[in-house]
Amino acid sequence: MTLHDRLLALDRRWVFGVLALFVIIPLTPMFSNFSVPVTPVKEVREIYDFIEGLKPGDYILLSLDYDPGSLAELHPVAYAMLEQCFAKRLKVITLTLSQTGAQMVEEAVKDVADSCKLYHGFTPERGIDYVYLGYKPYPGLIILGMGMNFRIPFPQDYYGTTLDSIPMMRGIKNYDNVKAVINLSAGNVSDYWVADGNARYGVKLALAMTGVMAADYYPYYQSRQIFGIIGGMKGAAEYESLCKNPGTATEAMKVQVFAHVVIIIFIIIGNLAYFLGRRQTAPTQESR
Amino acid sequence: MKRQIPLVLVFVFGVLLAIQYFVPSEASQRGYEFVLDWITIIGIFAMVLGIWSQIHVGYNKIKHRSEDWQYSVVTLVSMFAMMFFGLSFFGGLHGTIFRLIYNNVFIPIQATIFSLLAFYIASASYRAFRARSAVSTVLLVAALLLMLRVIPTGPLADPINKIGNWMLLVPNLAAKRAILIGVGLGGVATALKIVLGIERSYLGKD
Amino acid sequence: MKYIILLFLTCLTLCLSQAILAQTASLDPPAEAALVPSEPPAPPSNVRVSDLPNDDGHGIQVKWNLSPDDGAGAKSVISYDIYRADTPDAPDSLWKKVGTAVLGIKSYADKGERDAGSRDYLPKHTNLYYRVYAVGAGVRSAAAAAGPVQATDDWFNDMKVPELVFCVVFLILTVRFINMAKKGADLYVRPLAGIEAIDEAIGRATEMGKPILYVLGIGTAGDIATIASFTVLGRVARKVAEYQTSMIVPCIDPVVMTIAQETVKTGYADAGRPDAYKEDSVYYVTSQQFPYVAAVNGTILREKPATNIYLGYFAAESLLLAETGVLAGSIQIAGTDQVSQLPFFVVACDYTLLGEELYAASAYLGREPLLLGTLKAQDYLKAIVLVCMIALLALRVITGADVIRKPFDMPWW
Amino acid sequence: MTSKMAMRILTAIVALIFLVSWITKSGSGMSDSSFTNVRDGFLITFAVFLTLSIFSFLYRDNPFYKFAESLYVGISAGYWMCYGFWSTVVGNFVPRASRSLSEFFHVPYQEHADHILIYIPIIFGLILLTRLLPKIGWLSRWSLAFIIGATAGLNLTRYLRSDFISQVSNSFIPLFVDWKGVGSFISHISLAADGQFIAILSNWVIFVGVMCGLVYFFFSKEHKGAFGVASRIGIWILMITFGASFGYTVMGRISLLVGRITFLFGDWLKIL
Repeated sequence: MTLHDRLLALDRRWVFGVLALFVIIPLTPMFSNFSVPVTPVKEVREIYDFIEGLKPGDYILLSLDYDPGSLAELHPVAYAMLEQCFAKRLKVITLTLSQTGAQMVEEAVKDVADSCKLYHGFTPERGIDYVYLGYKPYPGLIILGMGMNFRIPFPQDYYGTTLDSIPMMRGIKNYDNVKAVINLSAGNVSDYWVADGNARYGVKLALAMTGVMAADYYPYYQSRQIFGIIGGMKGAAEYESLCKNPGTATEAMKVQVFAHVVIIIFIIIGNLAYFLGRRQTAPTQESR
Repeated sequence: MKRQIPLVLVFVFGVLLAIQYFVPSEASQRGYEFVLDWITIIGIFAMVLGIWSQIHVGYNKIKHRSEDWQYSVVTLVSMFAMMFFGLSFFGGLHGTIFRLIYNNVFIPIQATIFSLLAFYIASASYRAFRARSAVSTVLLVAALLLMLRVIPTGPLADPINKIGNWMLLVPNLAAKRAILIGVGLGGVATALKIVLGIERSYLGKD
Repeated sequence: MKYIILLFLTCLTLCLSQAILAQTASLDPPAEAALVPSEPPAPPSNVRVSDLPNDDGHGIQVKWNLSPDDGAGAKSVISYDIYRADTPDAPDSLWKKVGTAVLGIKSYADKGERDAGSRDYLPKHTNLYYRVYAVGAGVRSAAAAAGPVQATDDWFNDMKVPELVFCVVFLILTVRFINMAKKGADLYVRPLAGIEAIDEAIGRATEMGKPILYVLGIGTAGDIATIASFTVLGRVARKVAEYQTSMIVPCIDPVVMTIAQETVKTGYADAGRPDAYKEDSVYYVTSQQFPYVAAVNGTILREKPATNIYLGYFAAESLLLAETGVLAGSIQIAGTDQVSQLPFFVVACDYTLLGEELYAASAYLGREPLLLGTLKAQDYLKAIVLVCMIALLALRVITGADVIRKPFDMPWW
Repeated sequence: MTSKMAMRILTAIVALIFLVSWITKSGSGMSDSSFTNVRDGFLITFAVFLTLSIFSFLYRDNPFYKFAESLYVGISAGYWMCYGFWSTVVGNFVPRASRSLSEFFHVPYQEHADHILIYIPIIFGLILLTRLLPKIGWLSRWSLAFIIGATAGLNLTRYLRSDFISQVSNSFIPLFVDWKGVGSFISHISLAADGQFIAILSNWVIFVGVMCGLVYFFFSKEHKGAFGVASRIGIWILMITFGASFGYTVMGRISLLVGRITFLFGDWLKIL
């Protein structure tokens, strides 16, 4: 039995075994120093560059509209982006339009604020450096209402403080006062942001979303209705790499890259074996 | 009697519900809701047939001691246990034991079976993606391109990403549309065959 | 498609808006009062009411002209509130708020409930009056009440004329071709590899002395793909009985199981071997997707069927089943109308019936003139669609005019 | 004989690992109550056992998989029956059928429901059950006829709009986007994603793709000549789509596996 015959008849358990191995290996401590070179694509870089280009004290609005089910794909973006904003000393307005996300987002924002002490030597303070407005139902109306005044849908923040008594919200009325809105979404809230926020009020908008959704929103990027798009785990890893702040997405991308490389190598091996086999059998077919 | 009445029933309800689609009036809406309800309620009775079939098949295996009969015992016992813990005495669907079993047996197995797809997608790619003919080469190249999006390819990343997105949006749309137009037509044809009684193999012979 | 979704979402927002604005109003009135210069926006004008067309007689269409302060003037309008009452001069407490429309919107469909007991009940054949407020931040102003108007039933939904025309054309074509077929006209259909494979596969099973596994998918009896699969099942069962092989049909739904039992039984009877039918060969597994897959996968590896046929509605289990079948060395024939699952079947199975081919399969297997007639009617409609599309687009290119404008004028990259 | 022996040894080893890990697991619990610790330790270890049993299917069919499968099917069937009973029978049927039953199950009795009409499906349901009686089993076809007829009638028209009419009408796309003459087209040609060239190319691909796809699905004519070429293009477009969808799905499927691996090595062994 020649090599290519063996390869063509390769028991699929080998494929399973190798794949399992290469999914587990990158997760082991051995590979904790290994990092996948990530090349950020243009639509991710544009968001990063935009935030980097802001001046300290500028306002930015993060609408974190995902639920715990999509945490794996969107949390990394939220963490990296919040930390970037805090490090730039931007004023961050956060809120969620996802019903099951309210508590999760609160924890995430607090988490990042606390960890800033470690990496940037200062702790962003609630009410001065950031606010969390919490959750309100009916995203379309909330987005329209905020276009008039943040106080219409959110008279108070998540903790019950009226917006006027929050230091950083003084004089901050509506979208005119924020430099951009970044929407992290796992559902149809992005449609509202595009249709109501951007189309009606001309909000400068960027989206981060799950991998499955991303392809559907590229037309908006093309028509410049949104200035950037971060799609799925891959986009999240790219954003983390831009922020030089590798996190869980970078970790998960290791597995993805390993697995994809393994599968592609298998496909190549299969094809090589096929062509080798064909070249050898071809003459006999002719002589027959 | 055995064959005529069912055919009449199929025709009458089929035609009525097809016409109902065009009639927005109150009577028609209520009739529509009733029929949907009826189908659900008949489904409850069908559930009895389902349990019966399951017990019947399992019992026969156990009785005849056919191969792997022990596992039929496992199935039947776990089924009855689950039904027992789902009684209102234990809190119905929100009972502690019911939920514990669901979360610690059902969910892990479910997630694991779903994750088998990761292995299967790999073995299917290895076996099937070979450049045997022009058509299979097209399939192979398209799949490879989309897989390459994930791998860091340096300067190639941007074009690969763009071509990948384009393939997901443009040819995908065309193919989906062509298939859906056919599916729409074929669906009408199939329903029509049933309603008109052209297709009646499910109604028995005698 | 995207526009339709957006439109739908907007409608949804409108429907839900009532509750949220009521909520925002009650949240913290002092804070709101503090931030607003209390100048109410100018009211909307020219409120018109009419019966909502194409409904069940419990809806009213309300239209108005925008307030001068909507998007222009003082730009103080946020939304419009729509109120309803039985008399035009009812006191404010008897006006019931029925809905909200966001700024820039000029109409509202007040769709009520049918049942007199429910909260949003809108009576039929009763005089009703409507009032529309322009709402600013905490302040509002109303246009004069409009009415009376009565809600009435409609007996035909004129939005559905295209479907009706289509159905009539289809029916005429079908009847015509069935008549032709009955008179003995030769209705040619090209061979389909996947369907011819079914015959071979049954023969192969006979040679090997192994059963045939027939999976009807995870759909209910209400899915058209499952119904199509029944029609194929009957013919496969007949052949199986003729060849004296056996078949296994695990089902995910009790109703599907019952119909499948009857179908297989009929197939056996058609082949003249009703005694060979075993009730246990068509059985119920469980009504959930993954447990069903686990059981069928087990069956595939244990029984090692010569042929696996997957026809019907499938979701993520397509690849799970098909790859296990490869391991068992079975010939596999699949077919589904689920576009998202076709790639997996195409990659893993020997033959795949794509979408419409699944519906055509029974006509191919039966070769009965009646069934071929419907197939021909389908083809004719497809031809009509093709010709129309090319003609209209040619017209558009030649005249340069938009014959039919569609929301697809955006870059697709 | 030897394989049976090996199987027994294997089973014994698995049982031993199971026990040991259960004991260690239940000792390291977070909760104060030792019962909850032991219980949670058992449950997570059992879940791991089941997970590994399912994975063992990848190697080959074996008693562990058979056990996990049978358990899973049984539990699923039991769960489904309970769910059907509580949601459909108690939630949907009882409130309209009888006042005393409603009170028994603590569900609000629906006063205004049409009580006579609810007996029609009950009759159909009972007729369906005649299947269990050989003599009059043929009666059950009446119920099947009702279900099939009703669903066929529903399906005859319901998907026409989404699957046929809107798909056809959405295919009328401009084939020459922003056309300002050949000169302008050539001078502005570029591969930019939002450029005119790509827009025109995309629309042509969609248009030609739909046309050729339809031709491919034509049953009445053999795929020969110009017709064959068109159907060939059609199958190419289909294959590009299938390949792309397949490749795109890989990432999501790997994520599922990562979830299971982290459960095994993180939640259970705590080594990741």
